[in-house]
Amino acid sequence: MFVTTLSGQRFVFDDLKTLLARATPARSGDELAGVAATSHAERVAARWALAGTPLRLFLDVAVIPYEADEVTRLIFDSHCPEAFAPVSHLTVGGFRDWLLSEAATDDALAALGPGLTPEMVAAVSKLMRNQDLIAVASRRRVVTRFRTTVGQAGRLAIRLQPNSPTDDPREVAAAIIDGLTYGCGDAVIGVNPAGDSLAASIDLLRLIDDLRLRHAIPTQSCVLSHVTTTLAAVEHGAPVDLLFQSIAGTEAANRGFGIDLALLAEARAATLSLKRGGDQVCYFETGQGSALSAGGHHGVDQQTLETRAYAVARAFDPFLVNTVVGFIGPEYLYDGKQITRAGLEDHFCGKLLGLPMGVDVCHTNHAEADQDDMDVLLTLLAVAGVNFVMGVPGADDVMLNYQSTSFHDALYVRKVLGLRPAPEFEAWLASLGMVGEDGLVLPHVGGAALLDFAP
Amino acid sequence: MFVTTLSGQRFVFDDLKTLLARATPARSGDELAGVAATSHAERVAARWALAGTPLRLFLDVAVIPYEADEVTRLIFDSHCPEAFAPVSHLTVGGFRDWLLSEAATDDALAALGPGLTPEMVAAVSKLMRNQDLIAVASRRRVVTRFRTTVGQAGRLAIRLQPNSPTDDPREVAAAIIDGLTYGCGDAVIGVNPAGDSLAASIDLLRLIDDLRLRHAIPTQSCVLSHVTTTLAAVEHGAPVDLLFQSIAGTEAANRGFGIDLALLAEARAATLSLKRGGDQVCYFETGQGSALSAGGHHGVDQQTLETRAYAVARAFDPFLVNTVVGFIGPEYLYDGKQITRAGLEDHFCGKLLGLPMGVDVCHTNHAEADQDDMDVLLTLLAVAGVNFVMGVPGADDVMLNYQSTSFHDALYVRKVLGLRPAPEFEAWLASLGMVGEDGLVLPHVGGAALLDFAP
Amino acid sequence: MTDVAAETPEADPFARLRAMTPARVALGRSGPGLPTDAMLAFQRDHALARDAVHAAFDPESVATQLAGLPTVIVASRASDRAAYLRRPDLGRRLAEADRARLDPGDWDLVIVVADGLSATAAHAHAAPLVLSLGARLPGWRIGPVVLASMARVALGDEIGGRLGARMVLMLIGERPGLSAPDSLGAYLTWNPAVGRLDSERNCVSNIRPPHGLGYGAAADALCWLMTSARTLGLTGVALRNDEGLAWSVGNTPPLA
Amino acid sequence: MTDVAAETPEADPFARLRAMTPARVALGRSGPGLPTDAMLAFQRDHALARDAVHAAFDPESVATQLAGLPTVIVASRASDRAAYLRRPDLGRRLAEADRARLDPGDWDLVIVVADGLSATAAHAHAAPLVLSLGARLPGWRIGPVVLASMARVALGDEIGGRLGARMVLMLIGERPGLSAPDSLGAYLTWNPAVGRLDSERNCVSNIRPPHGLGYGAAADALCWLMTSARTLGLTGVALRNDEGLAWSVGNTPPLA
Ligand code: B12
Ligand code: B12
Repeated sequence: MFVTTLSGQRFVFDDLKTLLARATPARSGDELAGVAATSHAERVAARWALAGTPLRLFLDVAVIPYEADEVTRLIFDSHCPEAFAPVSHLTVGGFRDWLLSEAATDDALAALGPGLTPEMVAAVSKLMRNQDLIAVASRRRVVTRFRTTVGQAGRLAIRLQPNSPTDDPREVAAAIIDGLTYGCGDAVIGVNPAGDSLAASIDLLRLIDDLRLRHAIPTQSCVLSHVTTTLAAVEHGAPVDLLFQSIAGTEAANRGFGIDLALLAEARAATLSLKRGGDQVCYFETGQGSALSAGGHHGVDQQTLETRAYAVARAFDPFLVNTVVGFIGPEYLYDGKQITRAGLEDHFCGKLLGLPMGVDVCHTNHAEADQDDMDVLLTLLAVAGVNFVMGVPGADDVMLNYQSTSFHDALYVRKVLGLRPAPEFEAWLASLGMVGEDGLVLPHVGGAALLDFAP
Repeated sequence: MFVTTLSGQRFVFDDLKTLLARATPARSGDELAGVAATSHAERVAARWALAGTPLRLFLDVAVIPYEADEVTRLIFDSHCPEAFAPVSHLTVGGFRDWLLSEAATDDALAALGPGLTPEMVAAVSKLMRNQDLIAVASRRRVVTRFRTTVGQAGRLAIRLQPNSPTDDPREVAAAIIDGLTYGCGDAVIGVNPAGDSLAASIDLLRLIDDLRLRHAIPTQSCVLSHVTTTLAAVEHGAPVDLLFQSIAGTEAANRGFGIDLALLAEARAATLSLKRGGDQVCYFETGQGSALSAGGHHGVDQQTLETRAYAVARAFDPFLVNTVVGFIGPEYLYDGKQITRAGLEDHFCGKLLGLPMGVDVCHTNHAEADQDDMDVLLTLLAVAGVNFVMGVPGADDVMLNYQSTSFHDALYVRKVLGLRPAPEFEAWLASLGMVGEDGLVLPHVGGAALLDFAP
Repeated sequence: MTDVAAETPEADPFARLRAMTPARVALGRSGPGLPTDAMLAFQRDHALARDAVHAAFDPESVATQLAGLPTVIVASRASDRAAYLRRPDLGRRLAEADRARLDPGDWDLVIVVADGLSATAAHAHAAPLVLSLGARLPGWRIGPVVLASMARVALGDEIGGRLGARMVLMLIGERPGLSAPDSLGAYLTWNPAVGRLDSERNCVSNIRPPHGLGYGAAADALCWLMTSARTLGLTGVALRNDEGLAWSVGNTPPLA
Repeated sequence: MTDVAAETPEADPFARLRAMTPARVALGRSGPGLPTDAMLAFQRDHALARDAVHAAFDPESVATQLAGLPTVIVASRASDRAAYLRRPDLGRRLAEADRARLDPGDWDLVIVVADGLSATAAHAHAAPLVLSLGARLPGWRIGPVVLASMARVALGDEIGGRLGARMVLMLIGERPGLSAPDSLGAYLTWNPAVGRLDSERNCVSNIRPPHGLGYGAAADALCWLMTSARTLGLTGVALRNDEGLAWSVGNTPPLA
């Protein structure tokens, strides 16, 4: 039980998960789940109480019982006490102060990662202002490699997302070529298949791989089918670079997605066996609200659950991870303000846990958000050092029905902050005469050279 | 009359000021004035029509009649056709494209300034997304000089704002010293007097000037009294560095502030005659909503009126100008989203008109905004190259009753974007051993050295 | 300035790309930014898509299109569109008053047509798809078509459960996109009952001729799934179309 | 963790600064950021200040404090606090029903006590100030004290105009700050009538002992303004306290 008194008013929080939920900045999903604070005062009171809670407590108390949930077991069983030692004496509030201090260098943070549980990280993020989330994350570089190197300082990679409502190869190819002319595609060329047949997935894999090989593009491809489909594709000898899966922060929610940790491990091993580019072969997507939507949230707030999904991700040494922050809808993140906050939290928490975090900066048409909000979050994340964002033609995904960031957005943010593409990809663009000294795509040359790629 | 058809629906806009108002992003002040678009579709239709409007039209049509308003007369009489020539063939939509293009370099934009009317600039800003406002503004550096040089690339200055509810000199001094230890005060040390007596203003001027001289601080002071008080102070031989005044975009609103152009000219001449630091002796504040609040808005939207206030400012070659964007209240800018948008617009429009724009990134307690929103706007403006922001102890102005940016915020944003103080001020900080190679205030040394300044 | 996005001159080498896809490719650039016309077209479509979210469902009009098939009209527990958007839990449960209207029967399949996030999609595409399906399932005992408003996918579980259906097929408006305000999704669930997981369903999405999947192709894909479901006694991740491995994408019957 | 902001040890050289001012100085640093305790104290005060904005005005309690002075209770045209915040135009005009309650008289001065943006301020500081003023203005014909809810500064123009006052003094709650949720502002207008400009008023603000201006000092400053206004027949920018030039800030009577 946690108790705070705020200007004479006494607030009681029954247990750790309640305290975490009440301390969270306002968002519709927690209100939907009935776990949010009901007044500004209650929220601040919860933060005072949380600030005074020792980090060690998180090693004694599980927000979801160990027996009931394999994600909890993963978290506790893989915790590294040696790594935790430097901060083991701190409260959550003191941990925030430490994170902001000069002591928290990139190296120190990297060493600390295995000592942190997702709940500790979620807890401290709830005490951080947006600027704190940006300042700390910007110091932490998580670099991963497949055919390109993603995550270095001064660089921002783009997932080229060339979706088609009918998985039509011509449509997919047109979008890929368009994106390449803007210097996008260095994180991955990743297409979501509209259908779920194995055949369609394999055809899309071949299409992208052919294009990549024919034009010697240093990048990787991914077809974001269900993991079972990708596993089957591997078995059929299809050119699978990266294994994709949507993941969540509880065993129950993952069951709703048709997965568990064993299945992910099996699929990862199969993909690794192909030895197509490196050891980091996983690509995961997450997003606040998915556990609640699947009825697998156990009364825990959605941001803490999101951070638990990162514990799932880090167990598989992924090449790419991204939150789809505004993707699911307003019932979880109501408006631009909530999406912005959640995007910064997710990026910060992922980085602290050592993940190569990207963000799908996006919104749906039923949310109270527009492109101005997307511009805001994109710019903030770039300042915070996000590994990658999406590149969708004209920001309009014609299959998934939502608005993400566009190829133009990539140009904008790389230019205004002087960020370059992944080094291997930049060299390739340079070989085509498409980029200037600064690594930025030149205004007029790019296009024509690549148009020959069209089928 | 302007007409657009949008997916079969026909929209008619009676005149230019109506078109401008309907094209503006949603905000409470325009709703209060009854000039806002009433649906998303109407707003977009107005933008299409505005995009097709030739810039030249703005030289033929005044949103407030020439005869009725001295600000309109100032705008038309000071327009420079030669400077306008490069864009004179463009529509507002074409002007946006040009501004985003490589043609619009800092030099080109500087040359263009005198050819632009505030209404042209307001119009194009209404067609720009947040990212456009940032991208274009970031290319434009307006550099001004008094004892410090403000506005250079890679630098961000801070107005130190040491207000006291009783104009108590000890309170003011404490806040100044505190701010200096964080490297703030390079834009100006500017105090708002709680009282309006000439004596109190002069005493505050002397207090700051003594401190400045005693410690050889390369900066300027300002007491933000009404211009008539400052004029009297000059006549009484007080150490007036900068002349301050709140200004608005119409003659009627300025009358509500107790000023007109002649009074500003007279006061500027008087201040110039003191020859205390340079020829740029004016400091102006503006803010969307002030004209409507004063009943002097003529049915024009608040953002266009705000931009007209910049035309007033540029007539007096100011050293500093800032919008007080979230200061007035939610009846003009409802929430964090509207404040953010308005802050970016104001900065962009001011820069395009050639002003040394700063922004008071702020909110009141009756608005739907909090520090997360302030962090967002502060970071975006720093990316956009804002000249200066405020530094208020703990972000809490104990006299004006609102929340602005703090000394800590200055540290944060300078650090995360690598921005340095004004060069003269940086050198002074360095002479005290307070900053590192990067121009950033060092963690622990600063304080003590400056504490001796305390009275 | 006209109502359409900028037409770039014929000489534009990118015109070819534009012809290849409904996606917003080859938009041109203004510096790093989007050209004004393309930006305004996007804003226009956003305004229209936002309206589509709030469009009300008219079950009668769907019933009429179903030309004499028996129908039952029900609603979820969400009181209005605003509540529907914020409370998916309510959209997954039948309104109390409507439960009594669904009598248990002996059905191989029950089809539900629901507004979901786009009533426009249900109005445009549900009835033709139901008719195509009926023609492909001779001998199946198919229950009345349930027309459900303010519905989420999982509402089909309760409906199918009460009707005693062995399988429920939910035809539901997908969230409206900028370019696809009327796209229909089909979700198939074996042995429906409150509490089914999404991993226990299969999905055919983006039904929206001519830009998305056609009725015939969608019906083929769904029939394959339904027949397999009946054989295996399940739906969900365990049921995937691996058969078509020999197909190339270009001629995959269920998806082309 | 306790309810108060961090107490840094005595050795802290900044303690001296902190003792000098109510402003948030010498907070310390966590890297470039605000230490956790100072940040939470700020958030707590923000939560309380937001509540202060919405606190309702209780004119009766002010009337009681005024100990027998004649009062009239009126309201503006704003229907509730939410409307008040978004519609300053309504807060500047008298409710229709209340106009008849203000009979013209022959008054040198009418004082209005109004909630403005902080009813808390009006409750705490208005009555003592009115009483201090009364004691300083012997021989003045002072009208009934008007207690106005949902009021903006300019509501005094209509009230003063209807009462036929030569001068109106509006005592109104200033917007609540984090550290000053109960600060009172005083606005003086000669010859009040709907349409007066702000430049035609004078202001004494931050009345809020012990941290802001005291009642005596505020009353002195206001009496100086009112006496001068009567002599010159005006208020506003043309009326400024230049007399006190000889005062140093330390001993300026009206402000210290
Ligand atoms: C939103 C969405 C999601 C959200 C769902 C959360 C939520 N509360 O809405 C998230 C991000 C969690 C998600 C995850 C996945 N999705 Co999905 N999703 C969508 C999307 C964009 C919109 C759906 C919609 O509008 N539904 C209508 C509303 C009214 O229904 P609802 O009741 O509010 O929401 C339910 C459905 O959306 C359902 N659902 C969502 N995705 C999927 C996928 C499958 C296979 C099933 C059976 C159900 C399902 O879950 C929601 C909660 O019950 C569609 C694309 C589209 N154009 O429709 C893809 C889509 C349906 N999803 C797809 C896929 C592949 C997945 C994943 C399997 C990806 C992966 N590899 O892990 C996962 C797991 C799905 C699962 N078993 O739960 C495919 C399905 C392909 C197919 N024909 O089978 C689609 C068509 C898009 C795509 N190509 O990627 N998805
Ligand atoms: C908000 C505000 C403004 C806004 C007003 C717009 C608006 N719609 O609210 C803006 C930014 C435009 C403004 C401008 C100025 N202000 Co001012 N303002 C304030 C502030 C912060 C809050 C006022 C408040 O809460 N009012 C209560 C609500 C309920 O009243 P309202 O009806 O909604 O709003 C009216 C009043 O605020 C009034 N008002 C606002 N400022 C001033 C100043 C004077 C001298 C007068 C007579 C009236 C006035 O105008 C509003 C519309 O009618 C106070 C500080 C404080 N702690 O009170 C300073 C304050 C009142 N302002 C002050 C000053 C000096 C000015 C300027 C003269 C500055 C300048 N050099 O130009 C200008 C011009 C004022 C004028 N004649 O119109 C001083 C007054 C000092 C004094 N004792 O005379 C104060 C105390 C703060 C300060 N020290 O700077 N101000």
